[in-house]
Amino acid sequence: MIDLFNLPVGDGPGATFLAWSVAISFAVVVISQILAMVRVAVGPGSGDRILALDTMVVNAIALIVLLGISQGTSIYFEASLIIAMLGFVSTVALARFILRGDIIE
Amino acid sequence: MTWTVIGTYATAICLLIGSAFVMVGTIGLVKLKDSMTRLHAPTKVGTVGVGAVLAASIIHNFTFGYGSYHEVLIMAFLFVTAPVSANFIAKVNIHERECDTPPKPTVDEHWATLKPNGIEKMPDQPAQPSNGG
Amino acid sequence: MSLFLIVAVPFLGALLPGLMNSAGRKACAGVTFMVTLVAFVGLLSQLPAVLAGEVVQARVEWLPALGLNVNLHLDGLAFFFAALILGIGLLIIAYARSYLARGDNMGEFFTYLLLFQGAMVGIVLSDNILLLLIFWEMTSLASFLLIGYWKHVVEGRQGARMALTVTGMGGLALIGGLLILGQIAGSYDLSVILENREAIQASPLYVPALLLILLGCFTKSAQFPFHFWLPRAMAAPTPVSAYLHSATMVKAGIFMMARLWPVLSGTTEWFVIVTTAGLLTMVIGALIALFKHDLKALLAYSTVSHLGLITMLLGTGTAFGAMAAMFHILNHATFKAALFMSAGIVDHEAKTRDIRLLGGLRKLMPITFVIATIAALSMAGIPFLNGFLSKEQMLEEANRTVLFGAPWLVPVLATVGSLFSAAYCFRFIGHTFFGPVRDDYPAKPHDPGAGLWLPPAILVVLVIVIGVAPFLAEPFVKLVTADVLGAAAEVPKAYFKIWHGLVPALFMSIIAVVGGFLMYLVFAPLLRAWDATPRPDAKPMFDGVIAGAVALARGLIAPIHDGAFTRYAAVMVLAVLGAGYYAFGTGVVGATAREMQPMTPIAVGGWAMVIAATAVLVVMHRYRLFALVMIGIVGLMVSAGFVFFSAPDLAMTQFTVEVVTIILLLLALNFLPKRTPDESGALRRIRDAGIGIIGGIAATALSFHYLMRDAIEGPISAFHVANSYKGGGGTNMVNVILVDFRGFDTYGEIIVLGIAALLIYALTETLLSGPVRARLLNRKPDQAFAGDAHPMMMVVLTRVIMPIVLMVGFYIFLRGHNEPGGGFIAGLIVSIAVVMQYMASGFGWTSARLRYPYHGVIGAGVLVAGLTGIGSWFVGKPFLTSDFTYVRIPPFQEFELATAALFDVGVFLAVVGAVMLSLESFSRLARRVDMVESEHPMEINPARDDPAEDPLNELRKARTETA
Amino acid sequence: MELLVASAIGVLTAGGIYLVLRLRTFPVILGISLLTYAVNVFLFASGRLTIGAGPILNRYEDLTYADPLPQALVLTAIVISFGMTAVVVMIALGAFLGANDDHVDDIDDTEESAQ
Amino acid sequence: MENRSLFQRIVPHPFLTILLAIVWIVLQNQFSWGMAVFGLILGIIIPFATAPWWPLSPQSFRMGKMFSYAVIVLWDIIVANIEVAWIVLTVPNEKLKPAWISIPLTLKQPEAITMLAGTITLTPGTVSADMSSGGHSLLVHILHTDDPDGVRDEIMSRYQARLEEIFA
Amino acid sequence: MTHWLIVPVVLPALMAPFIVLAARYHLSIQRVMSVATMLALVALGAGLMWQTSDGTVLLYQLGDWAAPFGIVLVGDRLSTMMVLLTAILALFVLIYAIGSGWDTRGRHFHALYQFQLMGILGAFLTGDLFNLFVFFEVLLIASYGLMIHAGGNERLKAGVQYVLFNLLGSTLFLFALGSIYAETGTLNMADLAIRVQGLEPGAETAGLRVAAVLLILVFAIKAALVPLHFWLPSSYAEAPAPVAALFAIMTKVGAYAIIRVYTMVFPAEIEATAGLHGTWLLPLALVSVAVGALGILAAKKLDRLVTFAVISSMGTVLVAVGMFSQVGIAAALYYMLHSTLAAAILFLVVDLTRHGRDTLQLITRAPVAGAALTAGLFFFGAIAMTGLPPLSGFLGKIMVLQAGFAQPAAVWIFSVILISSLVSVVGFGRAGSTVYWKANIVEPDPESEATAPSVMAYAGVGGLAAVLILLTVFAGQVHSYTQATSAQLFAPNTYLSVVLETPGKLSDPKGGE
Ligand code: NA
Ligand code: NA
Repeated sequence: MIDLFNLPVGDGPGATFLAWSVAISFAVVVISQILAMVRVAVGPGSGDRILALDTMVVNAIALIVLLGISQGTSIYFEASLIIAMLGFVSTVALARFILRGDIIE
Repeated sequence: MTWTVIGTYATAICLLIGSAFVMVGTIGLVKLKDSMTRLHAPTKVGTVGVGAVLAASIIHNFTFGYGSYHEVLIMAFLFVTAPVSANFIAKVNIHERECDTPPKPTVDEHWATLKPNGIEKMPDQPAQPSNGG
Repeated sequence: MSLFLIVAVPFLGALLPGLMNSAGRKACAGVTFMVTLVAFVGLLSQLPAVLAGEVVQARVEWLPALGLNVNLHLDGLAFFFAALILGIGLLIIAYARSYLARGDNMGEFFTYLLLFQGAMVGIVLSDNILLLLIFWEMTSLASFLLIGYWKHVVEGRQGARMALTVTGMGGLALIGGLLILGQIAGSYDLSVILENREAIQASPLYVPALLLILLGCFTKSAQFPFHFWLPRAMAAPTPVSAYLHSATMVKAGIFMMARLWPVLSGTTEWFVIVTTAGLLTMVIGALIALFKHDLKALLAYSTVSHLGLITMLLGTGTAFGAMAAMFHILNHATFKAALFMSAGIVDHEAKTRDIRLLGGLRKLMPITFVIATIAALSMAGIPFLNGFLSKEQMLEEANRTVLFGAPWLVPVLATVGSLFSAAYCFRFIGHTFFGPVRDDYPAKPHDPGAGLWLPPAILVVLVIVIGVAPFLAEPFVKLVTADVLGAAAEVPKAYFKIWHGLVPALFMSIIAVVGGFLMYLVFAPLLRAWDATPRPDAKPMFDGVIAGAVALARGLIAPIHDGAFTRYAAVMVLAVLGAGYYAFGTGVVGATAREMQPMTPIAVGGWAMVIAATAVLVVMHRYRLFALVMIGIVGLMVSAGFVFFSAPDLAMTQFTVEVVTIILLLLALNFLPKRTPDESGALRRIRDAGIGIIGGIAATALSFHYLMRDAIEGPISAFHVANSYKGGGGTNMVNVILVDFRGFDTYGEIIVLGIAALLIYALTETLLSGPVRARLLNRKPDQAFAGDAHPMMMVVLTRVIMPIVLMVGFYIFLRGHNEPGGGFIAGLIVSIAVVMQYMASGFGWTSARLRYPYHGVIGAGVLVAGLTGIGSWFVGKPFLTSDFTYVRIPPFQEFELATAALFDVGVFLAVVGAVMLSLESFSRLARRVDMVESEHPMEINPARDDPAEDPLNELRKARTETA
Repeated sequence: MELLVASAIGVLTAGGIYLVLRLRTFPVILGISLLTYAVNVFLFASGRLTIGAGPILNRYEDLTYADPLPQALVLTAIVISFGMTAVVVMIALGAFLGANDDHVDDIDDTEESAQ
Repeated sequence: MENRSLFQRIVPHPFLTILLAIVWIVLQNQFSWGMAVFGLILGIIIPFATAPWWPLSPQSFRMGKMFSYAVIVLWDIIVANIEVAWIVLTVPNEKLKPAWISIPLTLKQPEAITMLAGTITLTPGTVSADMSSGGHSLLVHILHTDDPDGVRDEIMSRYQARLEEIFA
Repeated sequence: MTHWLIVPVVLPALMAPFIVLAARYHLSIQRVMSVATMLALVALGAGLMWQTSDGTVLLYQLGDWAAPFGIVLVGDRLSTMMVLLTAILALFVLIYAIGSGWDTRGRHFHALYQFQLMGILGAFLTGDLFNLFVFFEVLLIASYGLMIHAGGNERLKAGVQYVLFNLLGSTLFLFALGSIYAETGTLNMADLAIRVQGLEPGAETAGLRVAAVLLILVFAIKAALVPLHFWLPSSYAEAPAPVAALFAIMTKVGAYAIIRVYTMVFPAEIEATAGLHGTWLLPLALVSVAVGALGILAAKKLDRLVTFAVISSMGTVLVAVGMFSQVGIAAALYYMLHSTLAAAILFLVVDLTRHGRDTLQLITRAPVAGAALTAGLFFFGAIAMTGLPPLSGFLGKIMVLQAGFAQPAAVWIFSVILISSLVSVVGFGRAGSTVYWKANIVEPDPESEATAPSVMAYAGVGGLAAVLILLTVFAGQVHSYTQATSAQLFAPNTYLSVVLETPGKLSDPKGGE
């Protein structure tokens, strides 16, 4: 499992530790993602669902950043930035929909 | 070489801290009992958690690649927007009566969300599923 | 005159009456007459050649590859028919001029008539059977128009449709038959076909061809059992009945049988079918005619009967039979046309054609009486009139014919037919003209002007002349017969004379006439018996067949085209699955060529999320907002998947599009019901789930199949990888493909976006200018609204964030060529920035302060992209050829300038414009009357308080004091 | 990995088809969206799956990359389907506003009421 | 508004301009003067283009005090995040004592109020949930407290007072 | 370097935004520009057709990239003929739209019209399958806009179905394209043809077969092949008349694509595609013919009747295509030219009939001004559509039947086509006599303010009728052109070599990399 990440960390001290940390982080984020989705599904309030969705967006950013770390690349930066920006916009849009119906009134 | 070692450990520790907070936020989201208390957990803890992961990414990049710090922007963005998101979600909770009705404001008549803006609360059934089923 | 002209003159001339309509009735008829006369004279000009036994030809290529050419020929047979058509045509035109009422549109009538005439001439002059078919069908069409000419007459419309249906059916059968015939003969030219008798009759396709051709002929010539349409066609004005349904069109079938006689006749099939049909038609037609009360109906059935007679003669397959047929055609044309015209005169004068209301007209209309009587007696087979002569020949031929092994069958039936024939002739004369003069005619009849009686009179003269001096007609009939027989047989030596001696035919003839007269005498009891006899009536049967066909068609078509999209979609999905399964199952499946990559836990986690989100979405889709959230999650996870599989551009695009789509859906959902009602039953859901699961399995199998194998050759993208920097000047290969290698796709793509926005705008305009507008303005929201439409926190945050988002958009745009990004994503990000502002302060407030003409932005984008493409023309390169260079302007580093970037600007503008125009449209729809345009960016702002009335002054003061 | 992607495509397709067969426009549009995801991933997968080799050219090293062409195709497809979705949403909304009915099936009553 | 100087009209929000320039540099991920200049240019162009959407900006803004405020808040965030994590992990639901409090707003500038509300949310255990209809009170939800009034006073003195100085 | 080949695509694509930008509020300018563009397109189409009539294959490498790496436009006999047909149709339909005032009943008619043409013409000219998808989408989305032009509840409801069905079709198209790229690694049609035909005997074919079959289904949807035709009746019936008339070419895009792809890329006779389309296209096409004819008979509304006539005529086209023989394709092409014009005429005539009538149901209404001329045009259109002599429909049908002789299913082809013709004749006869003749028994409504349709509207229909007559009179010439076209399709070597061996930027002939 650890080899899969193929981290460009060399064989220096702490490499294994880092690899394990990345793996743990991945696991945590994925689990968090799944639990957040449970909250989306269960609700009960719209606020809960939106909150959980917002959490999922943040987690997705974490996932992508972790992917960037594990692959040693920064080409996913724009993707995470955009997800951050748009996640906020969609949270607001959903909330506004509940509050006002017309989100751009 | 020393810097590399420090960087490696710093990255790893940031990651572990971050994932701890992510986990805590998620637990809060799942565990806490009502909508308003649930709101506390992820908007903050989750944000810090991801912030730590982003920090890990910056450190990692500085350690193993060329210096890359633009993750700061994502972090800043999440920080700045989190209160507004929370505010909106809180307003949704208040609007949908998903929480205890707040006490009257110290000054002024109503809380803005509850102030009828020309449209009274309709006696309609809620547009949302009331539970998971 | 050239044969082309003879055919073309009526067609060209058909334009004239219509044009001359305003010049008056006389002019209309006159010009029609002149046109026909020209054609007739043209035909006569060929007479010497025809008499000399030549075949006049005219050929021009039309569709040589098809074997369809305008090949005309004129031999005796053709001349005979053409002369009938044009000659009788002249008389009919003269007659019609007086016959038609003032209110009738003469131009229209004569136009149709000339079209018909041209088509008819075309049939008989065609050497090419495909050309013949064209004219054949045109006669059906012209007939349809002419029968329905009196549009106010119900029977006319119905009769026209019936005629069109029956003859149309025959025509289509004929198409099939003639195509087969041509296929066998290797040519569609009659001259070639007629030389291939052996080949045709030996071909296995002979019988189908024969059946189809005979179907065409029998329907056209109203042979049993297709005889029923003809009397219905009698609703047409009399000139039409006389011309089409007596003299010409119905003879087209006869002509066809005569024309193809050399190659088709002589076989058992031909003999049995044609003779039987002819005999039956002759007897049945005559029998029905006897009991018809409408003069024209009587004549119509008599025509059916006589056509049966002729058919029977052709069916015998002997040369003598053919000759008799030709002779009878001539004779029948003369007396029957005269009879029709007489009936028309009676109708015209007495204002009725019902024989029961007539009688005694002998004294009131002596001229008409004489004409009609002579013609009718000829038809009855009375000596010294031409009908007698050909009927004798017919009976003689019948005597020699053995059908179904019974030598008596044909003679007996022929005699019976003749007997009935004589009977109705006597009835026609007796009940119309004899008897006492009545005082209850619908109108007081008297002889009409010469315009009406002269044409039939001329014909009656012919009736007598031929009847008295048959030898005058003999050479001509024999000439025609020779052309019918072609190489198949010799023209018989028989002479045309009144007295043949005491031959059996004479006795049969006597029996027929005497018997006929006896029947006439006992007509009243016979009629009672007839009326008491149940018999099938064609009209309701036909109507029933048509109604049944319509009902059947509706039963088949309506239920499956009922507008049920869901079923259409299900059918389509099943069709695709079925075809795909078949294609895969019948192909060769080899071994996998690629190693499966090991699954990682993250991947499994992401996969589980997609699956779970999709499942939850499907199960809970009825809660629409929730469904949107779920689809957002699916999109988010798909985006993450794209990142995972090394496609950052895709991930960004997917996610941005996702968010904008959700925003659009939210805007729409504002107007829509928030829940989907639970409508479809369990069975249906199971069915749909079944289809879905099968589809899912198929998609899985297919993609797995491809993923585990390599393409049959290396993918072309190797070139893109190798040249994206060298030739496209960018390191982001995806972007270089988008703006350069396949920039044309992108060009189309932004046009799609632009159109989408235009469409949305146009529809909004349409909705807002229609009845929907009032409803929208007074719409009662279906949900309660929270107060504070534009919360302060959001407004303030937007002030800072929005410029940053804009900047990020710009950054993404610039980087696109080398790193993930590009014009499209940048456009969406900029749009999102503006959306943020809309959400913060409202559409009204925001757009009032900064109003871009979004139409212009889209237009500019599409234009910029297009003009960038065209720009390369000026350096002699194809559309969208890119170029790039590196520039350095202090203090900036060297940067790249690529024309592709300009193209990307176009993309960017189009995207921004499209998204914004769509949002604007939704916002306009949402406007209600009770909405007040906010003049402030946020609803609540204590900074706007009057400082004197600030409720917190106390508090502040108190605090200052304590401090 | 291939199996995961393939089965995800399958599940998206299945869900999409199911929703497309619903009776109201809104779920049908959602179904089309799911199908769009499915087909986009399918099209993307036609370049096979590559991990950690984004198609950003490294000018200094000779590397292998994920096939960029399907990515470009999917990008185009995404954009086009976005336009299409916007349009179908708008038309469906227009139809709903006009008739106050959002059934997709338009059971033809004009045909029945004739004559 | 009408008597703004040319500079104010071209650079309506100088802090935003600087912020944008910084963002640009960060986006580039590597510093160069050329990019800094370019960022500054964008930092001028973008706010200029969007100026109508930010009609009035605070008249005064004390950067120095803002800096110290930021340090305090960051510290609070870190410390109290741990607190909240502890609460989430250890306090059972039935023992949780959430509460609403209403904070009277002495701040008047929207920017200042937003900053206060943001601070409250970012610092742990509290979420600013709503504002009163006149904008004079802030509704805050507390995750777990025995002393709501204490929290209110803490917020008013620790954050609101400082912000009043910043935006004085 | 000449650019003529791309002008039919770029000209409307530039004209449309120009109309949106510059002439948004000036209807007359829009009209003039629109008509001028159509005239230019007719001229272009004629010029291109003349250029390719000797068998020349024109190639245009977009972005200067050689095929298969870049996108190419290819002009051969087939594509240029379709371009000319489209241009002529569009010109007269546009004249009708202006004359009847349809273009004023909603926004952006002219811009959408231009875009519509861009999409259609691009689809005919492109030599790249994915680019074909893009142009399909362009023409579809423009058609959505035109279809719901002028709004109205019924139209919008039909529009929803039309759009949804086509979205499914587009999804299928992408599945097909994904399959094709996955299987062959290329998108260019010529390259694809080479790769497919280079398959070793016994090589794996299952994936390729699925790709081929999915693709033909996409085209079959466009061509309204039963049972994929369900989208057509209500959408064409509810579309504004000029739009429906223009749509007459859209079904032909499907037929065109089938002809193009399944003669060159996936010919029926190679091992990989054996039994794929040869087996079922022809039978289904026959079913289409029958279903269309029954629909004509069953119709209770005039516009629905015409839509079923379109289905039937498309069936006839596909019967001829489905023979996949040289004569068959030649016949199909001629019949395609014919049925496009005939369908357009009928849709326009139906619209003329609407004048002064409150309904298109087959019930009797009082006659109105101009009814006689309209009736005459209907008669003309009906003759053309049902394939009665002397118009091109008859000639086309004869061509199809003659081509059918060589088929094993000849009996079926003959019976279905001929019997369906009869059923159509009966249906058209019923409808026409009810609508146009029976009117004369009703007293004209003195209150009726309906005036005769404008001369320009009649000119539009008349123009199409004139073209149809020319198609009849010069049937020999046209047919020899379609025969040559068919021959070119069955011997695609020139096409392949021109497309693949012309060098482009950074590439030697045959793709040196
Ligand atoms: Na947040
Ligand atoms: Na890009």
